Amino acid sequence: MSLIADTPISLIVLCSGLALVLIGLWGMLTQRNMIRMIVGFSLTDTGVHMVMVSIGYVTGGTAPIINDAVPIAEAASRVVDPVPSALVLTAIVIGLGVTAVMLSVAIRIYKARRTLMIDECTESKW
Amino acid sequence: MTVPVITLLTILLCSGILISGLLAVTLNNLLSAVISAGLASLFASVVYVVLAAPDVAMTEASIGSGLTTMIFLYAIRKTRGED
Amino acid sequence: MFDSIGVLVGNLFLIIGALFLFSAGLGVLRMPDTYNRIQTGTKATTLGTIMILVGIACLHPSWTWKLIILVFFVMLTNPVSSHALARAAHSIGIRETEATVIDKLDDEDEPPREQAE
Amino acid sequence: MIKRLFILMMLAVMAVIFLNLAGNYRENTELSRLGHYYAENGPQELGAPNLVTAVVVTYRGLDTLGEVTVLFISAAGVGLLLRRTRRKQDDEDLEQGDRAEETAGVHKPASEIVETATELLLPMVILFGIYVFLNGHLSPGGGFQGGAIIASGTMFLLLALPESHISRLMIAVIESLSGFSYVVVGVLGVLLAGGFLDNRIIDPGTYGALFSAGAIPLIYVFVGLKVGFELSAVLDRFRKEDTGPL
Repeated sequence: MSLIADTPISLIVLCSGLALVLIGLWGMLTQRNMIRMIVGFSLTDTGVHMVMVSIGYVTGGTAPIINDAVPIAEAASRVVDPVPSALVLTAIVIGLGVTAVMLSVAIRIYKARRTLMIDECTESKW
Repeated sequence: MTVPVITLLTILLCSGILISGLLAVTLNNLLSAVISAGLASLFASVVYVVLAAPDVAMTEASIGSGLTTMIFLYAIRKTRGED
Repeated sequence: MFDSIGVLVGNLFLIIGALFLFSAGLGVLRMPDTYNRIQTGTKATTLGTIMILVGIACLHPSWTWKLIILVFFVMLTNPVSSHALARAAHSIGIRETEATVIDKLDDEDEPPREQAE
Repeated sequence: MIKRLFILMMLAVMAVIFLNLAGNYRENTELSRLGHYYAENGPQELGAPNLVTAVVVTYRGLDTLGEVTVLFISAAGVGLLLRRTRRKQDDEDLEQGDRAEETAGVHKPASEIVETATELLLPMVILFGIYVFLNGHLSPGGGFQGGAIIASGTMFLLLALPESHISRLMIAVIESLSGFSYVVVGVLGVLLAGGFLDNRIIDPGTYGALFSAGAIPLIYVFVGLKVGFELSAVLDRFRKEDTGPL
């Protein structure tokens, strides 16, 4: 019980983020359906974002917004790190763009080959 | 020794993320798998609020679980839901 | 004095709202078919969410206006989304339980049958 | 089978590495030096209470410009990939398939309740998106979130009223104009203030007011419009069965 109580919350999020990365990789590598592989990619994406956000957490920190609740003088000692937040913010939007491009490639292949199974698209192998 | 509420909440949310992630790679129905992936994203956005990153939480909630699921659904419709 | 009453009332509302949400979860597990599940998951959660928002308004009086807007949105979106869900479920042909007495949407879809009768 | 074994072994190796990483992890008790600098000097230098906004728009503004460019390229790529197939034979096959699908599937129009709710809610969703990117320097939110909310509004429109038409010309014009203005503001920063994308080209105003923090709200309006319309264009491309030529 005391083990759970002493575990910092960012460690829990870090571990489950890493586990989600593994789950997503497993999905990407074992599935043969292209859309399922892209689902695995999007899970890996979410896992990486969780890891990055958890690294930026500071014990007992508040959101990095300096207003009445957090005066300017105390800012540096009370807020969490804004840099990982800013990086993840852009990474999520990029992730959507990448997913959209991958899905449209999958649709394109389906239109040409009438299948989504990657095993049947053999001519693109070397 | 009492466990803080915030730790319990984090454990609950993280197990939700892991369970829906596992479902997303194991479910047979493609539609259910995509919805599960969106669910994992939604849980993750609540975790970001717990970790004091509200900006990221807003982005994840609207993009990760809304728009991504939506384009997956459109792609499934275009490929006639082939499994 | 007023503070403590506000805290008491707010917590009471929170507990009532949580009970409603719990009953919604129980109903989703126990109801026999899709349509009954949709209606449990909508009615009880709408009331439960509103109760919880009212409770928060009692605990933090300065947030009242934002919470009123939230209540408005919950009341507007929750029934509409459940309506759309139920219609979609009906149109892909999910059947009701045996105990169902009347299906107005089905009658609406097939006017010729009514005329024939 | 052997393939699966290899995958399992690879994942096991990764899991060991990850376990090592997680075992040595200690939660931060204070900010890193970079974060400390931003938290200490950000509010005075830029006048923006939201530090994430300050980092995204000004301190790391060049990254954001590149990110918006990547998003633009991906939207263009989606448009290129999902355009009409040129080969006649394929096309006819596809169209016949579509038509069969449409007649076979039950395609009911949206009910009156959904239509009315769309008319009521859609303006509010758009308004909320605009609110989010105008208040990006004061409260959580900003251009990307506001743009995503506007795109969610578009998604709502496409779901509730599938027959509605979105003008591609309007999307192209607004997107190009906002991208252009973003770069112009950045170049003005070089001419009038300290460097590219410096926000002090406009008077910072009072700390914490709506119109403060120099050019940050201006940049976020452009970013929000650009992201919102780009994502709407991506959704629109994905919706259409057979999109016309570019």
